[in-house]
Amino acid sequence: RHAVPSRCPAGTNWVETARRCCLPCPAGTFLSEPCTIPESLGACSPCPSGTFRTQPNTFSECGACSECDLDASQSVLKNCSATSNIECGCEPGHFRVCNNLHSRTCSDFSCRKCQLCTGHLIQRPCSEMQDTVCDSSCKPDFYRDGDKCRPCHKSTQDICGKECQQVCGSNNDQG
Amino acid sequence: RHAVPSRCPAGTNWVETARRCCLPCPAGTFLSEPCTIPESLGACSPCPSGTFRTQPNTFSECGACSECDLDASQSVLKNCSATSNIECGCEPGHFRVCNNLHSRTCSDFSCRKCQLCTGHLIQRPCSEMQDTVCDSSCKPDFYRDGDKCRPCHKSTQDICGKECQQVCGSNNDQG
Amino acid sequence: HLPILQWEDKRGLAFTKNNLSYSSSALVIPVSGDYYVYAQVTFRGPVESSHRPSSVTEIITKVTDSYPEPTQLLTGTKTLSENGNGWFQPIYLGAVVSLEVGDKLMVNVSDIKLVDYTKEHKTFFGAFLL
Amino acid sequence: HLPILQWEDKRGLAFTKNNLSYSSSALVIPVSGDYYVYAQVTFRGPVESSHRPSSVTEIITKVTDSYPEPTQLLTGTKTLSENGNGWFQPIYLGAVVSLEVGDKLMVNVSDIKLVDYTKEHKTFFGAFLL
Amino acid sequence: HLPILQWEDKRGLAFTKNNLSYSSSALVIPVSGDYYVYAQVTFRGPVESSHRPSSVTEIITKVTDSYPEPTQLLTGTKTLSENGNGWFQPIYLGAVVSLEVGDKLMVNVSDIKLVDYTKEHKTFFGAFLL
Repeated sequence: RHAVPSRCPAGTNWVETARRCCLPCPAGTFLSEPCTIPESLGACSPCPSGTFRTQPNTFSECGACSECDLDASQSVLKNCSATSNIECGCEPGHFRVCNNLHSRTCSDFSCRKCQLCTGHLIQRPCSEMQDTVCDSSCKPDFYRDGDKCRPCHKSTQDICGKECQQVCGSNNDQG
Repeated sequence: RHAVPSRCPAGTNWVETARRCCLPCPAGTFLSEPCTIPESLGACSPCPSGTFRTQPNTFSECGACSECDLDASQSVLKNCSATSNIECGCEPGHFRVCNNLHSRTCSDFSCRKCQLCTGHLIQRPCSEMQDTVCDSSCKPDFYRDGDKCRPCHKSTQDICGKECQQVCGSNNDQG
Repeated sequence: HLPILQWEDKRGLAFTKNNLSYSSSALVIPVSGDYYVYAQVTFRGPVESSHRPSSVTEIITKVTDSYPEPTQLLTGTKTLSENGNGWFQPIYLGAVVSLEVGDKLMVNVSDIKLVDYTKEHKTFFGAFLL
Repeated sequence: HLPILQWEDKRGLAFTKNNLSYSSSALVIPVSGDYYVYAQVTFRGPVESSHRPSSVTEIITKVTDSYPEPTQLLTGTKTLSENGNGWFQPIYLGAVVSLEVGDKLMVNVSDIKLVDYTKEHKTFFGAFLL
Repeated sequence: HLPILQWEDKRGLAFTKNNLSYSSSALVIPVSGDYYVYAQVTFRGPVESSHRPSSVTEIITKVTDSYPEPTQLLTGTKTLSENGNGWFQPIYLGAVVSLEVGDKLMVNVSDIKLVDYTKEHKTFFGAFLL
């Protein structure tokens, strides 16, 4: 409790403008008119569109909804409602890079393109919270060339080294 | 026009300090004394040195002249006058790099050294707004060495490869 | 001229009072006097932008009905050195300026596409009479 | 929620007056009204830190006894492009906000270990009634 | 000590009033009280500078006739990560400080050659009594 002893019995809040304790308005609304009799309910009005209140309150206005950063590959997961702020995620093919590593929720993030495992097997597909994990081994009909996987059909006789022979060898005979 | 209906007939401006409409002072001056009779001319004083006004006005002072960034290779194209701000350009051998790609005028810029086409022919000389464009081919008495052009006189027998021979061959005989 | 930002003036933390009003992207000065004017713009680079801007600029400008040219009051301009993918950073400006009744204050930016408009506590603009 | 900074409120340049008081990391608002609230945090990177933070964030938050969730009033957040060893930089925030008696103002940061608390003129926090 | 900036106090947007006066690079405090003091310096790197500064610093200092040493009131200091040719960036500082009549306020910078003095809306300095 704050050093100054609270002036209101439990379940009511001090409303400075009316200098009285009033019952809180339900979530999704705000106190448009303070209570006229102590510890009673004032006038509660619904949050105007574009604003919200998640909890019972005696505020004189609702909080402003955030917006999703559509220009930076974010998408709307859940629209703002009178009782909850907008929820943003990443567009398909993108994953979240959290800006604040220390906050438990990754609510402040940017969206980065998922890496493509061109030629590699996918160990774990891209998800909302994590980039694709590519397998080191190559997909069928792809042969290893350093850390890359190259398609067999593009390999010609002169550049088809040992690896390529092994993987694509049988295919070339048919060529 | 601003929503509040303007209090002044066309060609005159509202002067708050005198709560009257006055005729504007000509460019290069400012309204040092508001008009005493409505819609008349007040006292107009010339802009003190280091200040300017490009348009007729009823301001109580003139705007401050900018300065050219002499430490960053800028030069004065046109000094500040009572009716126009200073104009800056780049010193010889430098060209403008615009800071705001979106504004039509390149008024906010820094000056960068023109590239030297050492050994190359110059396709287009450096100008106020553009860097030098070097030609890919080498100047006479210069031979190609990768993307560089090297002077013949510096080439000695052992390092004078095929290109060098072709271009400087005849010179070496005289050496 | 550089693009002008538009502002929310009623919902959430935004408010206007003492008849300092907001209309068509500008704060309109109701009373002549000295004001502390301030603005912060959070800029952020979209991840895949091939066109990498070399700098970002925020300017608080004053427009007077009786004068055809705007006056630049405060400017924050910064080169970008971020080479990675996503980048973001704020520019804050604030100072005392003498204003006349009817003057209009606006915020211009070098590139509107780089402005983070998603949260009211990241990008804001205001003034108060001393 | 992000860690909350603690402040010196008596020694050196620090002071509280007009019964704007400081208790348990928060400035406590004595009188309802519009306040200009400001804070600067100087962040700095320890030299050997293998774990290179990608960004730093400073948020001025409001907590009201009667409401369970804090309200983010002002946020300054910046990616770090410094690749060298030691780095340092300030983030300044300031704006006018409407506050009620009893409201508490606090400063949250992304990582307390990165805050330069060594000098009172580098990291500071305050508010005044208009 | 670090070099001290000089300021224009009459022309253009600059003004002094309520007998807050300017003399020999300092704002002179006419009346004891709490002031909001602020300054912004735009720093910029000349293009060919071989000597690349690793950081820039701006400090608002207080000098009192009766005390030999200046007091550092506000400091903004930042490492430079720009590797390209030209670079520029602003540092803004502002806070409430208690001042006595006769105190002098000045702005020191790490390197005067790096200060962009060309436009009054890029580099400025001021104070007002609360």
